[in-house]
Amino acid sequence: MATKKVVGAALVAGGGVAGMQAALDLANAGYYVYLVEKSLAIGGRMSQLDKTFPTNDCSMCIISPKLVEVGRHINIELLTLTDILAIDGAEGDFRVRVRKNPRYIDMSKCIACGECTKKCPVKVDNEYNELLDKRKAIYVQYAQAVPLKYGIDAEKCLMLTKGKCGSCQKVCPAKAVDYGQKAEEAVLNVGSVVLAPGFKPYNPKDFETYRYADDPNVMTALEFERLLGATGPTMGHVVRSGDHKEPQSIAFLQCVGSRDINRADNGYCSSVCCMYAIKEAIIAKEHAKYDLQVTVFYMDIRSFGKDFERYYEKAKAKGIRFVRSRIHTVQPLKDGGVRFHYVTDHGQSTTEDFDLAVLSHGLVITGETQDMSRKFGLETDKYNFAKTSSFSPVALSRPGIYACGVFTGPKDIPSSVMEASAAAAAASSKLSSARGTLTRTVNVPAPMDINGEPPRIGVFICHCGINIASVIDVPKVVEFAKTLPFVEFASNTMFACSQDNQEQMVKLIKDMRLNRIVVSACSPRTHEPLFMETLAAAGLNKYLFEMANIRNHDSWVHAGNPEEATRKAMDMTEMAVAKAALLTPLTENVIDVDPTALVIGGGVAGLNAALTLSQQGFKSVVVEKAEKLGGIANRILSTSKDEDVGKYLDELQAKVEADPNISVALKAEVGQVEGFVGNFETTLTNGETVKHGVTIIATGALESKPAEYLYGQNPKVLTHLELDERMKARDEAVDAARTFVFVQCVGSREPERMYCSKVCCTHTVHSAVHIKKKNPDARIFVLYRDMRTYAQKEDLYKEARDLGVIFVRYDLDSKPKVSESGEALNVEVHDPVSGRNLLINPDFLVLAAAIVSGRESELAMKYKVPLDEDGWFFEAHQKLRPVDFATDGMFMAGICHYPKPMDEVVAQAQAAAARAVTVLTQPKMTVGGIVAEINQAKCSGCGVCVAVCPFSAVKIDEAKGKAAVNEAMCKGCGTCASSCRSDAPILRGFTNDGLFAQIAAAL
Amino acid sequence: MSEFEPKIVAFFCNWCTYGAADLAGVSRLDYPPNFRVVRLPCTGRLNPKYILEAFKRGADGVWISGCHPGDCHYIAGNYHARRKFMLLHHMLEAVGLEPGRLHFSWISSAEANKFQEIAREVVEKVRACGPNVNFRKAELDLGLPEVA
Amino acid sequence: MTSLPDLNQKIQSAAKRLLAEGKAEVVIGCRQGTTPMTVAPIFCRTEDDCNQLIWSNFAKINLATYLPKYPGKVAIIAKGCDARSAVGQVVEKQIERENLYIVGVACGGLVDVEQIQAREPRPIRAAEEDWATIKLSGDGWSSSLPKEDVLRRNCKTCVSRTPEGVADELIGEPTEALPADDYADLKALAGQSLEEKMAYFKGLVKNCLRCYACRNACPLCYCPVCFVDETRPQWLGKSQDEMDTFTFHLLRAFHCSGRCTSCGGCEAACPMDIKLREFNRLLDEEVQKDWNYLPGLSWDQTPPLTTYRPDDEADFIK
Amino acid sequence: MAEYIVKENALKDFFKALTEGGKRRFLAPAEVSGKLQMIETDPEKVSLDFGNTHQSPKSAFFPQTEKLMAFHKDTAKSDPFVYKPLGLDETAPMVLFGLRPCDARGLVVCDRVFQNNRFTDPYWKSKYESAVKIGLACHDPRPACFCTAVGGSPFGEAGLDAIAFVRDGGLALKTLSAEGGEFLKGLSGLESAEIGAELAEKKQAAEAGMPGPLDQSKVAGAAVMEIYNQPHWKDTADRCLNCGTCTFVCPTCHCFDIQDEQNEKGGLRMRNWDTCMSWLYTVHGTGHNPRPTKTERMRQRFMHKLKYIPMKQDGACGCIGCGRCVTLCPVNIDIREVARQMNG
Repeated sequence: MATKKVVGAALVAGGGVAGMQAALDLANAGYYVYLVEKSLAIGGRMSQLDKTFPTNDCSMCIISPKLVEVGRHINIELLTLTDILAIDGAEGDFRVRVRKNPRYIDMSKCIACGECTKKCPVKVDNEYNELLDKRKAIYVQYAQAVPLKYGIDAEKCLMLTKGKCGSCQKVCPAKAVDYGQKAEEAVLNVGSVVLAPGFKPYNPKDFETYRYADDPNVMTALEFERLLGATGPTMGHVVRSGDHKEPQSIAFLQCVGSRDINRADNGYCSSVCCMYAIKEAIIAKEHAKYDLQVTVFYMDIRSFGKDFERYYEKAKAKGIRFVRSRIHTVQPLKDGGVRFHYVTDHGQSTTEDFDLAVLSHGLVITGETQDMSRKFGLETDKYNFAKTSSFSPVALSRPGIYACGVFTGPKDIPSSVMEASAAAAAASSKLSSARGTLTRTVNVPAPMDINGEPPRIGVFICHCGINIASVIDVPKVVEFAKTLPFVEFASNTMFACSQDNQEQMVKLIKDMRLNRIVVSACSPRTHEPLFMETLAAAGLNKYLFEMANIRNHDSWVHAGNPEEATRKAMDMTEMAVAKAALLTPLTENVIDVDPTALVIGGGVAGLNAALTLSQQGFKSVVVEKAEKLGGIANRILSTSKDEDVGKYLDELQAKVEADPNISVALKAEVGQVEGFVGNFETTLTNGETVKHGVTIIATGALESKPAEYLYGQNPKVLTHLELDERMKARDEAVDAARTFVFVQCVGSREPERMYCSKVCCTHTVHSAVHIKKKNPDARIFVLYRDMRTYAQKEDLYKEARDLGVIFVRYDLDSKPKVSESGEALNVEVHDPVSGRNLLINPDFLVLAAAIVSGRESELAMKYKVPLDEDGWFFEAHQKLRPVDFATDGMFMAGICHYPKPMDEVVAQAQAAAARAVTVLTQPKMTVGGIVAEINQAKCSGCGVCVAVCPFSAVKIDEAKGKAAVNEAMCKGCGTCASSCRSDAPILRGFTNDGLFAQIAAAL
Repeated sequence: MSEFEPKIVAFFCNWCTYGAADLAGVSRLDYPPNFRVVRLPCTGRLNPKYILEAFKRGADGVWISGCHPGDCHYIAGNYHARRKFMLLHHMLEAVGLEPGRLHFSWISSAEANKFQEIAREVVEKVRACGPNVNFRKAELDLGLPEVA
Repeated sequence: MTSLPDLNQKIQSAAKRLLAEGKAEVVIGCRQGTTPMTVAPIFCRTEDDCNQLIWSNFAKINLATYLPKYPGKVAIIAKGCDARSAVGQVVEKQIERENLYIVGVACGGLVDVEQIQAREPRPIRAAEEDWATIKLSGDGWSSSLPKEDVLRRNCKTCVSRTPEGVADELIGEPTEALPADDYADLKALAGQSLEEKMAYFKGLVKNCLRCYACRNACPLCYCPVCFVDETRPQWLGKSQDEMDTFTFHLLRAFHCSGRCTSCGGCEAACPMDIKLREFNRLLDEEVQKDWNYLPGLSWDQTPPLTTYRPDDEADFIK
Repeated sequence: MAEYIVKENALKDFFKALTEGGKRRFLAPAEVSGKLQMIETDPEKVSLDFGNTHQSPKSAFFPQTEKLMAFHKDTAKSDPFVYKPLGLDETAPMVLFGLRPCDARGLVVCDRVFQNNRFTDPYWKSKYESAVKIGLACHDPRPACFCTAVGGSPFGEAGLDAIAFVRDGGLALKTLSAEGGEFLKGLSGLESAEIGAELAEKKQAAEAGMPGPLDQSKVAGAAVMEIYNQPHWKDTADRCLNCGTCTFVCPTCHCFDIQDEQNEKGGLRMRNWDTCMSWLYTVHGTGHNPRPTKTERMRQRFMHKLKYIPMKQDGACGCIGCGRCVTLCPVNIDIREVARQMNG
């Protein structure tokens, strides 16, 4: 049998947050990645956001490290301005034809100084700011863009369209402008493809009654987001674009272009709009230095994610008003502002004026993506989202092509990131035989031994063309640098970052035996890694380097005061030299990684994680405390897509049992835990000891036992899972029943449990549809607070209504009353629409009981991972690291993280496996560099460092009674070093004496 | 010199405020050149001693700035830092440090404007305090004129 | 109220019992000093040693100072503050709970010898004490002072005179906690001018010798190397520079924040009678205000600088 | 040898006269921050009624911080390093009035440390040699005083140029050295008088209640290691806090640490009191510490006072019995007790 060719590379299409995550996970798992982005830079929609819900994290702050990581990754080839033309071949061996469009800038020369933009005469609407302001024809997409290289808008550039102007080429100090660049085609050979094309926001211009097209006081939420942004057109100051007045009142209109098949064809819920509207409302109120009135008009508030409900409550507490009403018409007012006529919850007609209306527009699939789906042969649903199954949520209909992000359905950032990791896992599941065949590694000479040598510092002061030199007297700074202690060499350079200067630097280090290097130029945040590589190439330990940021922090901001700017540059150089003199070579050590995973929990999440790991060739041990596998899914009838869960579980179990890489320990739990990332050793309660490199926690959750509505007292009162079990067992009483009442939010969204259990609304409508289809005469009532059938699940809600299921809304302060009289069960609920109380006598009362955490605090303590206040395992970062714990080597999957439906559980399990693979795939891990160590002589063993370390990297060595840092877990924040009273922890690279020397030199 | 020009030592965390200062540069947002920045990985690294050392060495003002609560690159470094700041700030002002000498802020890497605004405010407030005489160590009396 | 001789008797028997039962290899307490109005800590290992144990109003330092890293099983005759400090040391892993036995003694406050000498300048050749009175005598004279009048300042606002809750056994009748320090003087000072605040605090330490007796007498100062003894970098100059001295006191207080039990050991040890606790009180006030925290009250407390709340309020941060 | 009296109403004149018209700095017991100290003071503020000064008078000759020299770099010169000694010639000579005899003996012990046949400390010498030291005898020794136990007397004369005692209606004075006689001759306020009998009587009265000699014969006879290895050290060390209070108040402790402080212009070299109780005192650059625990450090101090100084200073005890350490030790480590233990 001929072996099929398998290529150890993958292509990721789309450089948004999902694409970036997929690319990183693939590259870190040993595959070469082509990341294709059609615009100038990666970052996608998230780069446009000001803040992210529900933590109000600064969006740019949290993605920029990721941008930089992608940009610098040796195994990610970033192809910007690139289109995918065709995908030929099959899984394992695709040939992807791409077209690289010209940037008209030589990326290797551009130093992103911005001189070109200053001189460019052409103003163009700025897409990054949603057209609210102008950019030039030569531009960067946004200030933190990666790659940070300018590009020319070929459609607007005078030179490219009319052959005249050329001013950018004239002013460019780096001679980077090249009008002659042409588009090039290329064929990339990859084993799999991940599509993360993202979405476009729904454009409400055709929505005539909302007047978006012609009234400046009606704007979209994304426009409003840019208005809130510190880097936006008004730098965060909320004003109306028409008259630049601060609005006194703002109205958000929800579901614009979502849940709407009349004016738009979008029956689905866009999943994120309620939350972003709440976020924008909160931030707008924070930005306004006055009492801004914000009202949100909605149909259902869908705050179904982790910590979302509290966020919603917080918004209410901050005075944001929520009105349940769908606004039909926006009427512009003469003096600016808008008027709404609407019907209140209680059926009253009313009129209200606002200064500004913000349309919470939905997420839609672009025409380009639709074309792509057609061209590449991918099945989609009626809304053009990619078709997937609940059990393989990232695999598309064409084998070898996977998807993540909004392409598979509207979702928020953490879900996209989770899916991205899942897609990385799935996309490499067939490639593991070729792992590491195409990836590159850096080879550096062994660093020379400088032990015992006095510092010999080389100082390079950069002109940065004219960026620095036009303000700062560079020769003067050079002369000054020569007088500083230990400086052996100082000189100026036109571009410190240029290739020839790097070569010069290597030569000087060798010729003059320089053993510390200082570069006074731009920001270490962007350039330090480059220079550190140069040091390494010269055989000098790369940590013997220090930078002074005399461009961003000096010449660019003190242009009006060259004298002081020069003095500042001298001081900054002196500070860098002072610190450099005290730098010591930092070593990086390698530790072995045990290529095995311990998966705690044998439910759907745990089993999928183990299977995914097995596909990658890694062994795992699954620990399950029950007598059988499957977890809570054993009690579920079917998924919202009507897939049979029981059948799925049987198949899953069979696969696991047949898999030589997976061993299962039933009726066992975690006993003792030792070790850390790469080298855990866990003893199970059955006596077995497992050595493992990573741990995946997938311990699931429980359906709560309600304490109300006669649950446990009357046999007709069931929970969701009890109903499912009865239906699975073909219970005759259920089949014969004529009247069902479902009560939603039983134990959820209440003060003592302030979260939404996320799955219950869908479960209810799915059960209702199921019953109705079997027995069209059944009378079904759903008593709900907000229906939260998010994303495409909204169709199920509609279907239920179409089938005659009756939905009655209730408020928390007038919950349904349940009583029994003889055989009869009485449910009484107030119907706000009719204003009357309804009395129903159901055959079954089904309670959407809250999903509650198993509060695994003992387990959490053993692995030093946190639980949140609701008892869910707490991830490293709610937005960008949804499956990782802060502690390295620890991951989570499934509903121990938060309640979620089957497809999301499977995706998270695959994601956890993908993240785990990035650790397991390295036989040895490099640790060290800028990490802390403990000076044993100074340590009192008091444990302050242990308590403050966010990464559980410090422990007390009980035998010595002193602290010890685990280099493999330390991230170098230095909180231990500043918290210790006796300065026992030393943060390498940022030592006390180094920082003291800087302070002294600053003054 | 007509006006007193204060010397200020600033401690910025690498991920947020240092980035905001970078962005202020990219955006050419000018501010007074009176402070010198010590880059730290995190405000969590800031030992309270550094603040006292800067004053002791004659800084007229000290400015510490990091990520907004919740934005810390290291999850909780700035939360721990905040507790230290609360105590230190209280103590220094209680023993007579002018309220305008010591400044703390949270500035995200996207908030170049806030950076410019606070940079200006810090310099102006420190300027208004005048030279630091009470929290600096006395100059060494070297008797230099006699020696020379 | 139990008389002092009775109390001493009980302390002695408890100590002997603990040694006999093997619950402790050493019992740390106090014995009579060699000059009037002095008390010496004693490490009892034998019955004879135990017979010297007393409770005295003249005790100076906090006996918990001896506990960090003390090898073996140790019992301590502890007043409220000693016990709280011992608890703090367990929390801070300086001694293991199972190696520590706290014999709590209800305390009625200690006296300040300086204040006695200010009231009685004649050379005092002998002093006798009971629960409420100090009797003094010299060459041909004698007098007596109510203890209340010469209490140490920290003892006047003691909220933990009886080491209830944390002691393994309690001797003597529990004494009522006193109203807590209201920091009225510091609050008043906060309203004064900067110059006045500065003058007050710098004035407090102007006679400081930098001997660091305050540090060595402090149960919190168990660091193997104190920051003042650091050489790389040298945080502080070694001379009598005003700012170096001032900085020492500020930083020492900072290091004690959220940990100080107001035992007054630092002031008792200071050869220059500096009111060192003023610096600690500044921070105690803040710690209590911000986090409602009093150290040493339970075994599972989390000291405020080892934790955080996402909603810690710090309005001064822009 | 001259004898004088000073009448009460002439005291101020006398004190003023001691300054030789402002040529000498006048140091006497006076109150500062609520404590009586031997300090440079206004003749009007001299106190005659005191047990002893709170701290010993050694700081007059051996200040806690003493600048030794300044240095800076002058790059214009071929040898750019410029040094300048400080403090050797710039201060006026002192006259000290009111030294207690114990403290005067303490100065003698220090003097033999700073000036001996091996070397001379110019900073000490320049101050000590030029100073006139007038003692004030103790009539009423305090409970912790024990000068008589270590070879001194409340009316002791060692190290003094003259001794005074308080009497009804003023002071009486006896010169003890040639320099003292010369200095006092003809000073205003002084009246010649016979005071010998009165002095002897008062001396006897003062000594009456004082302890007899402390037996140190075995210590003197024993080898160093024998005492060094005695078991009692551990017991004392149990309660010693290593706080160093004893060394800072001791009239004969004289250890110092030399430090440089620098700025961008140059630097100062200074010496500061140090204490053998401190960890830092003996720690080596390598981190090794030959006196690793408080036991070694505490023992060092007593060995120095009671064994090493007597060995080096012809049997003279390094402790002069002022009792300051006994009073101020927060844990009541009493040198008399330790001395007894050392003597077996």
